Amino acid sequence: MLNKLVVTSSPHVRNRVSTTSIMLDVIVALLPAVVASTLIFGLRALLIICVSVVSCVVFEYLFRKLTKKDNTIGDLSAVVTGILLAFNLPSTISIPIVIVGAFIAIVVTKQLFGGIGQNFANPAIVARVALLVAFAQPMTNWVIPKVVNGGLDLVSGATPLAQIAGGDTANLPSLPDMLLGIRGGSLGETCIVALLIGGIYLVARKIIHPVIPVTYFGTVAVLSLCFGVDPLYELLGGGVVLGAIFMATDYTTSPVTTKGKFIFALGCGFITMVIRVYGAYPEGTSFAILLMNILCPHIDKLCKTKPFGGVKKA
Amino acid sequence: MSNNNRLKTLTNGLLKENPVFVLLLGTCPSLAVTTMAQNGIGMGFATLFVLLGSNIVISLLRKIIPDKVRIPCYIVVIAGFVTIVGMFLKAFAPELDAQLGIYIPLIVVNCIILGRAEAFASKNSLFDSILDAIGMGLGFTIALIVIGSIREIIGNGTWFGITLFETAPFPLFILPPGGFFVFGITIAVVTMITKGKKPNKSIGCAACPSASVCGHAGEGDCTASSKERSAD
Amino acid sequence: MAYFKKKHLSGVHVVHHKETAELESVVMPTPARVVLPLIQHMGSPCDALVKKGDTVKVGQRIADTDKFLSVPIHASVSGTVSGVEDFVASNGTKTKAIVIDADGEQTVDESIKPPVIGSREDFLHAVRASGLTGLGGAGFPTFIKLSPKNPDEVDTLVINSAECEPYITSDYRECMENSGDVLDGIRAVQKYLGIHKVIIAIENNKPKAIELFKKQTNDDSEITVHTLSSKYPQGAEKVIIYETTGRVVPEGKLPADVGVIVMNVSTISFIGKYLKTGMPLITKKITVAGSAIKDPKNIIAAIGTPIKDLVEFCGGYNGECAKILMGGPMMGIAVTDDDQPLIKNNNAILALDKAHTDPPKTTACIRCGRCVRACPFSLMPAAIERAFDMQDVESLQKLKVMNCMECGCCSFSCPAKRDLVGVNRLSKKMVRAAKR
Amino acid sequence: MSMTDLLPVLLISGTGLLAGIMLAVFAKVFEVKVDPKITEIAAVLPGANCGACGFAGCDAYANQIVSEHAAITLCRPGGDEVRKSIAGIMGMDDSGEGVERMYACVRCNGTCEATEKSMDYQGIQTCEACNSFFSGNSACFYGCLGFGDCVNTCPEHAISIIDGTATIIRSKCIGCGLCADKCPKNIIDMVPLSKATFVACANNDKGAQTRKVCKNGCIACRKCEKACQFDAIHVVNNVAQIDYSKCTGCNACVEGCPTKVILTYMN
Amino acid sequence: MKELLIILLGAVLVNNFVLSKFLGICPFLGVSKKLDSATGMGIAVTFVMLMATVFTYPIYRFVLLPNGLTYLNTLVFILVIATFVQLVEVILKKFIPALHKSLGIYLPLITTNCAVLGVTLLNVQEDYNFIQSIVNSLGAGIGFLLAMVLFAGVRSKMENCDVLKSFRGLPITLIAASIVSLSFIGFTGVIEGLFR
Amino acid sequence: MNYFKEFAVPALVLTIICLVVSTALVASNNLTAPMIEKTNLEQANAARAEVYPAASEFEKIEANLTEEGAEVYKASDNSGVVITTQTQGYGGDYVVMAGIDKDGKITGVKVTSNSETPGLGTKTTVPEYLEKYVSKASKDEISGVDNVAGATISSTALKTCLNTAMDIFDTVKGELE
Ligand SMILES: Cc1cc2nc3c(=O)[nH]c(=O)nc-3n(C[C@H](O)[C@H](O)[C@H](O)COP(=O)(O)O)c2cc1C
Ligand SMILES: Cc1cc2nc3c(=O)[nH]c(=O)nc-3n(C[C@H](O)[C@H](O)[C@H](O)COP(=O)(O)O)c2cc1C
Ligand SMILES: Cc1cc2nc3c(=O)[nH]c(=O)nc-3n(C[C@H](O)[C@H](O)[C@H](O)COP(=O)(O)O)c2cc1C
Ligand SMILES: Cc1cc2nc3c(=O)[nH]c(=O)nc-3n(C[C@H](O)[C@H](O)[C@H](O)CO)c2cc1C
Ligand code: SF4
Ligand code: SF4
Ligand code: SF4
Ligand code: SF4
Ligand code: FES
Repeated sequence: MLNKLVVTSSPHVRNRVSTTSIMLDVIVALLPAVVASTLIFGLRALLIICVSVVSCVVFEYLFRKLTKKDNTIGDLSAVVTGILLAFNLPSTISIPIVIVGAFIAIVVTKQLFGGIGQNFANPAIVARVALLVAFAQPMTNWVIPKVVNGGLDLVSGATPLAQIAGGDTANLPSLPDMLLGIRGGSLGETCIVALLIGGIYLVARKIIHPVIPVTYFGTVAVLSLCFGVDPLYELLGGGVVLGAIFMATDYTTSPVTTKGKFIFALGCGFITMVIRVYGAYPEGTSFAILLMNILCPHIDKLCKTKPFGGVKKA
Repeated sequence: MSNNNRLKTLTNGLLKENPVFVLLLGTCPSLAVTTMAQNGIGMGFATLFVLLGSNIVISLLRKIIPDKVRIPCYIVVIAGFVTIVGMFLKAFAPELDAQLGIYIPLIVVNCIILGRAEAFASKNSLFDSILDAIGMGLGFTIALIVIGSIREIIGNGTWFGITLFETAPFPLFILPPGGFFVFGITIAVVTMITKGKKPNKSIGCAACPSASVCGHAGEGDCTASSKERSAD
Repeated sequence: MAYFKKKHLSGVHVVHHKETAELESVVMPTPARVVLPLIQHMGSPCDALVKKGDTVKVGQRIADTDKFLSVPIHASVSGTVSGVEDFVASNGTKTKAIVIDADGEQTVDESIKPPVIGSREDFLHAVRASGLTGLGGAGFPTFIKLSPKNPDEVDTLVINSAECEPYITSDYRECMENSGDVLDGIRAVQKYLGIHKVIIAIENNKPKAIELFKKQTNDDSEITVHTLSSKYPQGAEKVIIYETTGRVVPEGKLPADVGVIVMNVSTISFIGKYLKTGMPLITKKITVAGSAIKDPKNIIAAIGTPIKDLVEFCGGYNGECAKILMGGPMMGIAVTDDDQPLIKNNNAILALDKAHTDPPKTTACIRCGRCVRACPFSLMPAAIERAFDMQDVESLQKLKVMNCMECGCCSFSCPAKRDLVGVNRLSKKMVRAAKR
Repeated sequence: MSMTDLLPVLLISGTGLLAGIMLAVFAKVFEVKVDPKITEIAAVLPGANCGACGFAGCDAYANQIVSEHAAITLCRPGGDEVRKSIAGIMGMDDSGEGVERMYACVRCNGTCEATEKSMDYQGIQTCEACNSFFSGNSACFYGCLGFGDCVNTCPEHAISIIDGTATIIRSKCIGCGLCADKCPKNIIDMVPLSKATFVACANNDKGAQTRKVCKNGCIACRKCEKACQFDAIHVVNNVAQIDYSKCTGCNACVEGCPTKVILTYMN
Repeated sequence: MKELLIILLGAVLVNNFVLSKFLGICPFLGVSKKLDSATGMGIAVTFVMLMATVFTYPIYRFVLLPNGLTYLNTLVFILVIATFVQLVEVILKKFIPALHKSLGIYLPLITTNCAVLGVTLLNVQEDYNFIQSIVNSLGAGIGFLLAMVLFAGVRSKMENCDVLKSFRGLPITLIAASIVSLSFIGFTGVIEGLFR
Repeated sequence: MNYFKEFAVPALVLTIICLVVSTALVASNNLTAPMIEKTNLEQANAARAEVYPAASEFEKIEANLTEEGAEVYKASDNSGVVITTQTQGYGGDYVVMAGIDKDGKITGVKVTSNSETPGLGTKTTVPEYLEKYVSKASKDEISGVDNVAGATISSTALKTCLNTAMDIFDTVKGELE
């Protein structure tokens, strides 16, 4: 006789893509930027990334353990959060602040709301914004890699956007420097080339839909022309590339439908530019994405798909 | 009411029916003035005084005040006491008054006071109403001091103005987000301590001005969603 | 944003596993015992016309009813009725089943002779008498489908030979082995229903079948062969209608309302055969396959044969069998034991071993939107699941959950491995209950 | 008192007077009548808001009684007492057939030890979902599935799954009947609160067949029929059923049952 | 004009009553569960704020201030607001029951809402003239409405989250509010920047 | 009788309560008003004395000032002035009170109101930093003081205020004679 047969609902086959494999793809896409930031900002950048990832994973593990829920570190989303959090910090940041950030991201923003998929705001962004507001000085303490005596050395200096805001346009980094990331800024946001490679990988692997990054870039470019600022520096000089490719695309906190994603990215671009041009903070990306995260449920509600053969009145 | 019950009336407000943590009344001042622990004391005692005064008067007049003008009458009485408190604060503790600012006149609309007037003083004897006011007022004060202490220590590195840390551990705590956060955490901790036991249902809701539109009137937890309710 | 009309409906790519495609189908010897449940199709159950101890012959009508939406059931073996027993159908309803002990003689009932058909009524009557229900999966009584309310408006017959489910190759074998019967069936339906346009739709992973039909219909201007891309669920009724004719069957409407009738290729082939022989539906060509079957093949077996015997005929189990499906892996029903009989609308028996059965680890929905993109009907399964969780019938209706055909694309593509189809099924139930 | 002191007093009192008059007048002029009976009825209803009456809660029911003349017997938790009070408020005759307070009984004692599972069910873990596959994973067609759909609907947390079957704590049950409506196997019966005895089996199959799937099932041996002096228990459809209008709670049937399928509550 | 815009936008975004001034927290937490009730409450509050300003401003400017009776502000304002609200409610109930059903039910709780009394007192404190006061009240009301609407979305998303037992209900709602108020910090300086 | 109960009683009760309450308010106002005035004056003088320690009594000068929010008090002994000025800081209004003696030397600086970022901009408001401006007597000297690192905007706001104060001082200098 047979053992008891398994009975489940159809379908009885599933495709290979899993939450873990998706997160793994995102990690792979982030690797070029990890390498770039290590090259640009030195080993300290790598140290910060490692501390951030480890503390995110440990916090997630401990929280699930202490609250007696099944453990979810296997889905690797905490690793993604860890890397992205580190990418949003200056390379000079002190280790305890990184750990506080990981706590805010994983425990406060993600796990308290139920864990993966249930948080309404992007954990890495909330952590970054909270740290920025709480520790304004260490969070804006930038260094720039400079070629000194043939070797790269780190000297303190502002981000291109802060330089523009401060009227210091003479010392702006050159375009190749901007693309390669030889400029001041958070450790993961500077190397545009590496970020774009990751973005192309994600789009090719169908992990993210290009509509968010493309719309975001487009909105920023058009608005900077309207506001009369240099679109190139607005696009490349701050966190827009990192944010548009990796953070505005976070599934959990962005709309599901393509139309919704379009509106979402449009909003992100708009708020980014408003904060940059008028606001007190030189960097608008994080706030923009966070604000749009909050609007996301409404966007989702407005943008539903049109079911095939659906008629108005049921 | 037996003496035992009387004692309960007095102590209820401290934890089991703490107006802030359990009955969730008077949330605005609990958030707004708790950037420092000493503000908590000031606000707490100011409220305690108004609560005491209004409870006494309303309990005395409970048979006289007609239903129709009930609310305006209570408000006038309460506003009177609040104004007096404000005057005395201005005269004798001008710094505290400056710190508490607009929140002193706003004691008028603090739900605790009107809530207790509606829910307790208008139905109970003078003595009980006094006990209730003291219990609730102390509970309110304690809650404000607790929240204020946490926010001040972590957000500013000081406690009652005494410097504990040279640099504040996490300055966000004295900003608005920190207020919401600390309030949320303390409520959760109190829920944990009281093991989530709901207070006598009717008290929370009867006192709540939102009861008429609240889908959960009578359940004692206005923010519970349908799933949350069925899950436990 | 403007609404761009979609060129194709979404779907998913599932590994085909059509290993049995080029194997000639084999006739299985008469089993010792058959179990014939009194409900084998959508609609009302039949009443047994025989009782314990009666002897029956092959093709003898043993159950029927006057009720709407029903077709008779015929004995698939000759022998003695050993009882009319309780039987729990896959959907949980309790009915009866006629159990026949076969004598191995396979004596054919005298009444079996080719039907005489003069008119449309005769034709429909004959289709009913043949006991035919749709062989494509849903098992809808074919004669009802062939008598739409608006016969004049029906102008197109789509022959569904998509066979989009993995593993299954029985329709393909039918095309390759009995293409003549298929065309006979088509011509009969054309003649009696007055349909001039016939589309034979085949997925492009069956080039031989496409070529065969193209050759055979070369001279027939009314019959065209339409090549579908091989993507699941091209064979689903509304999908195939859209892909072949561009017509959209609105929610709550039937294909006939947009002038189309869809018939499975085996169904139409059976009509062809029946008109020639008069032998009702007592055998079925099915695919027996899956990781736990030693020797997968297509077999022609008597309806009512227990799964156990079918598997035995295919060399028995290969290692430990953990799950048995009636139908394909995307829509098939998992059965509780292998005593379950083969019924009319089964087109495959799949036995899977443990490695293919272990339930994937589920996580919370990560809102990736893959389910939405996969759904051929653009439903939002993730939102449906949320609404179901909150018992929000109104939202469920707005989300058009009743449109869901339970194709399984959403569950298939969900990285969080959520049981979206299961939830959809329960949601539909909830909506139906709320309507009452 | 000086003029400067008089002004504020006059001002405030004037405002007060004005406000008072306006409020009183407006309240009268624009009065929308609310039937006081509604409030009265709402007060006597138990306030459990369980919805067993079919309305959105106790207040909604009170409203319906007064405005739509809904039947006054719908409150199951309230039982006869509440019906009488409502009748009093509505000035109706309260002698009619009342609703007796009921409690819920699960007619299944198919413990893990007594019966088996028919499959390895791995789908959605609710009774309703499981029941849609071959009528559930219990070897017995009629048996409790044990996923606890009833547990989750019970507003009073009166049900728990013990040893694979749903078990009801009689003292907690308010008799709203929500669980009985929810159970996909329809094996929860409402029994008068005064009667503690019930048959914990719903299997309509013949005795031998029942025996095959469950050790604790009713085998329809009719010993209980013989044991009962009051003609209160009968085997119908192969399973014993108690006629509660006759049952006196003597528990003779309980003693008589060879498979111990008739249970009685101690409290 | 510019100054009025600064007042308006400032009250909506930067000095948001709920998210940075902590006024009107009770309805913010209590009535934000559903979008329609959140909107209803927001509109009702805006209306009452405006009307309260219309009534209290002349009293303050022409009666209390000239006679040195500003210490009566609180008492007079709240009395006026309470009476007004109660009157509106009865009138709505009688004449426009539909509107009463959708908005009127929120009116009673507005009496004890810090935000309404707060805005009248702030207008006095800031020494705004009549137009400025009206604009400020409008801004405060819209800010309240905005916070309510945004938060209603967040809460609908939180509705079926798997939250720890002791955090269910108010605690998690407050933590969500904390994140929302954090996001509004981004607007710091935007208003000044706009008109720089 | 009925009408009386329905209309007159509520109105009367409310009126009587108002009467009592307002009387009580008037009484306590009469009691506290002088005290409040006194406290306010003391407070203000104490604050001014903080930045101008040489005096303890001040008088307001009704100068014709164009600067928004500016106020000038002079020490009763005419030895110096206390000037309040304001400007936009990083987060909002930035209000500075400065004491200047007859010779135009700053005697003390106090930031009376600001909305700078805690821990960053607020570093410009602590006494340790403000002390650096004491005894500066010209705009050049003021701009010579180091900014607080990372808070250029706040530092500039402080300097702007002080510069404005210097300008005002020049216009009111004559009053000190
Ligand atoms: C309740 C119901 C009624 C139906 N009625 C008709 C009908 O009157 N005429 C018809 O041609 N098909 C009818 N159908 C059959 C459907 O059109 C369709 O062929 C059948 O459901 C099988 O399709 P599927 O396997 O894609 O689900 C009906 C189906 C259902 C479920
Ligand atoms: C998701 C889905 C996939 C289907 N795939 C096929 C298929 O590959 N071949 C087929 O003949 N019928 C398929 N069907 C059934 C058809 O919708 C339809 O019922 C059938 O073609 C009607 O023909 P019949 O009544 O002759 O069975 C599928 C149905 C669904 C819901
Ligand atoms: C979160 C945050 C808060 C800030 N707060 C202040 C502040 O209070 N005062 C200030 O002058 N600048 C503030 N800034 C502005 C930056 O520090 C700006 O780069 C700085 O004023 C110019 O740099 P520098 O002082 O190192 O030359 C803040 C920036 C950020 C990101
Ligand atoms: C495309 C993609 C982008 C992601 N971006 C972020 C991110 O910006 N911040 C973050 O904390 N987690 C990110 N994650 C990880 C994960 O989804 C996130 O932690 C969820 O919000 C957890 O519920 C991302 C995941 C994917 C697949
Ligand atoms: S099962 Fe339903 S919801 Fe899922 S993909 Fe198929 S039709 Fe869409
Ligand atoms: S595919 Fe799965 S994880 Fe993705 S949105 Fe749908 S249900 Fe959620
Ligand atoms: S056990 Fe059933 S009848 Fe009793 S209270 Fe619970 S749900 Fe209601
Ligand atoms: S009694 Fe019914 S609802 Fe309850 S667990 Fe058993 S089968 Fe499920
Ligand atoms: S305390 Fe502010 S609205 Fe309740």
